[in-house]
Amino acid sequence: MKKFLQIALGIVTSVGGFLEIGSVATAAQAGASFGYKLLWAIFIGTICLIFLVEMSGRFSAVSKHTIVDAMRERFGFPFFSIVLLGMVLVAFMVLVAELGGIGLSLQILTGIGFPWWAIPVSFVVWLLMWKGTFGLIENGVSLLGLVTICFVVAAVKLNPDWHGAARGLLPSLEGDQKAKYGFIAVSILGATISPYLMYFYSSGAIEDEWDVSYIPINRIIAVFGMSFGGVLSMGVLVTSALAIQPNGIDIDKFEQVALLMTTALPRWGFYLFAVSMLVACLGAALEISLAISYFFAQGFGWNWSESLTPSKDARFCFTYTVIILVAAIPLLLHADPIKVTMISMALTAATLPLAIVPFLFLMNDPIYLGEHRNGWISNSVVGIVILISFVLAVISIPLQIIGG
Amino acid sequence: MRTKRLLVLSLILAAGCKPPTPAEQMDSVLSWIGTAGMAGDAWLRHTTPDTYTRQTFELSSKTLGQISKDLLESPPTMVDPAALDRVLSETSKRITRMAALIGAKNAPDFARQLDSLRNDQKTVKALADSIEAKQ
Amino acid sequence: MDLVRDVLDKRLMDREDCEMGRVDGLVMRIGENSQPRITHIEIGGRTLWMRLHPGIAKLAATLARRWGPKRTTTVRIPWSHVVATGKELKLDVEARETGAIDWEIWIARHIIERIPGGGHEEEE
Amino acid sequence: MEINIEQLLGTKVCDIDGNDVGRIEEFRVERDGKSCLVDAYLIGASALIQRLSAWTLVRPIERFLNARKIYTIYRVPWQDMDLTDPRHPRLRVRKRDLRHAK
Repeated sequence: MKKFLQIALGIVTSVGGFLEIGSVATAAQAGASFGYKLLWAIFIGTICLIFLVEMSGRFSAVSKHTIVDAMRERFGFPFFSIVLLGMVLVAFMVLVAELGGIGLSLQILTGIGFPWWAIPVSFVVWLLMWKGTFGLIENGVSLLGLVTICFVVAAVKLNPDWHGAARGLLPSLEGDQKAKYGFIAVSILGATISPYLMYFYSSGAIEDEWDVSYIPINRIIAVFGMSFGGVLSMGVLVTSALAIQPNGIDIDKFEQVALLMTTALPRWGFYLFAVSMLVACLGAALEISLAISYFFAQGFGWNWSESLTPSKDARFCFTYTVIILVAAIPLLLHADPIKVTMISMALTAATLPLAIVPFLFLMNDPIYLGEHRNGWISNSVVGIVILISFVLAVISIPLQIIGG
Repeated sequence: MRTKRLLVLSLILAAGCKPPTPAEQMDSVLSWIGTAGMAGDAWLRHTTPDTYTRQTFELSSKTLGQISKDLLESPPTMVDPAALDRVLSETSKRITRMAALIGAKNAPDFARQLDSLRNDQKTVKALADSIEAKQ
Repeated sequence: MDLVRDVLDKRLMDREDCEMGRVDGLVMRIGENSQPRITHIEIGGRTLWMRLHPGIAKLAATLARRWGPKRTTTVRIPWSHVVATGKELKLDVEARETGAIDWEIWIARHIIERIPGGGHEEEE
Repeated sequence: MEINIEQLLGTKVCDIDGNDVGRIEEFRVERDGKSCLVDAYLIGASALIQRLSAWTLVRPIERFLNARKIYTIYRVPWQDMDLTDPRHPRLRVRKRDLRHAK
């Protein structure tokens, strides 16, 4: 019974925490510009994520190390510092995008521009980190995040063409707008396969004191939680394909995405969208700030636990305090959160090898994992998807820059 | 040595940053007219708050104005620039007017303007198609 | 035992299982004809930055002179204090006395404690 | 003389005739009560693979390429290593007299 509850809670929090501004903006853009054609990007991204999340949980449960711990120990400080720099820069941009997402949700609700929200929003995120515990952040916010299920309801209510959608699950090439198609595909992959989720998940396994007996639970949570999450992203894409595309709208502002559910759910669609984004971005902002602090603390061997009083892990708390404070600055300067989102998602995809290749080494390490190390299926699935994302990113990001 | 190479690379990239083609600009114009149309529909069905709708209309008209200005600086040769200018400025003005009607909560007038906006949309679409066809 | 794989960069725990950083460096003493011996474990920024580039180490030292705890020497712990190796290195010392967590204490006292709700670093 | 081993890591080593041998990748130590004595230095690409504990990943690739010995690993006893200039370590023996480890 207790195990069943744990599994249920794990799945629910994974689903509630799945969507954030990156996955919503990229999926909405894909649907508006290319109909169902880019569903495959969400599909293979989610499969890769299932494997990665399962691995992160298994790694920490068996080795009692977080991924970052092991990365520093195995690859040494010089290599670690390169990964640290890359990951923290990208995660910081994502954090800016998430804070912006909260601000934009408040903007469409109240009419007050998002730059005005930058300081209050950062303060609330910081306060939740300062006062909250790991359980509050992991469970509380994710439970609220279940409101994002409305995207799937909206998609179903619009009576999608299931055959067309199924065809979208197979990768296809686009004739006209190759550069844009490739760029959105890369951004979707970057939004779906988020490395910060792995760091967060593996630190969570240590905070919750998992051991080898958690391997089956971890597997079930990863498979169901992440695939239901992927379905939410697909819901956004389908809704956008059915509601936004017929109007000829090419999404590049949040105001346009806000119309996503107004046709499917006339009465509540607009407000549900705003609240969903608010909660989803808040959850993601908390997770990313934590992931960045974990990265520093574990890499340098500081005390870390989200559940301690701040002065007991001073450097850990200092890190997220500074990061959240600095992340408010671009928003105060009117940086467009949707632009930041698209760039940071593409950069995430481009830097995936930096995060994932060392991780694959660790997952095959007999010293850390013994008999629980990866089999060839896990290695090849993750390896292939990362290779695809990287190649796509290297080709399409320069094309996008040249295209303006 | 390395900085020099970086400088050259960024220069190439900057030079490669070509401005959007007229066809692409027409697509953005259509996208923003579509946005106003969809937001208008939603407002008439009482599904979106006034402030948001008004701001979206203002944003649409502002963006439209910006794109038309860029577009008419080097007008596409395939269409009559005067006709293009006329329909674009008319649409932009209409959207501004609609934003004011939202403030006044004048739904009947707003509905009429929305119908005219749909007509503008068709005209622009036809112009966009002829630009794309001749490219 | 292999030094780089099994010791370098591992986590360090003190007598009371309090984190005191990582094995940032290891000092080896070589004599004319005697077998090389590992004498000390080094902890701290200086050793770390030196591993990246001496320039970064110099820059970090300049910055640290303006802010932070006043300490000019690298924290060194004699190898004889190592009690156990394995998942992490257990040391028979008191983290606070070695200077390994000077920065932790400095940030706690100068920044975190001054923010409401930060608590106090010294209370148990 | 004191040397930081993390600085020595990855340094190129020459043999007595000045031939390139490889880079220092690992230090094999013997723990004896309270002291820790360096027994041997491991040099070569295979030593790096061993340090990263990456044989489970590399072996299948090696088998696939059908090459048994593409990488080298030398085990140099401490007596044979001259570290008077830590930037340019030298062996006291010839490269061909070195023993392949494993």
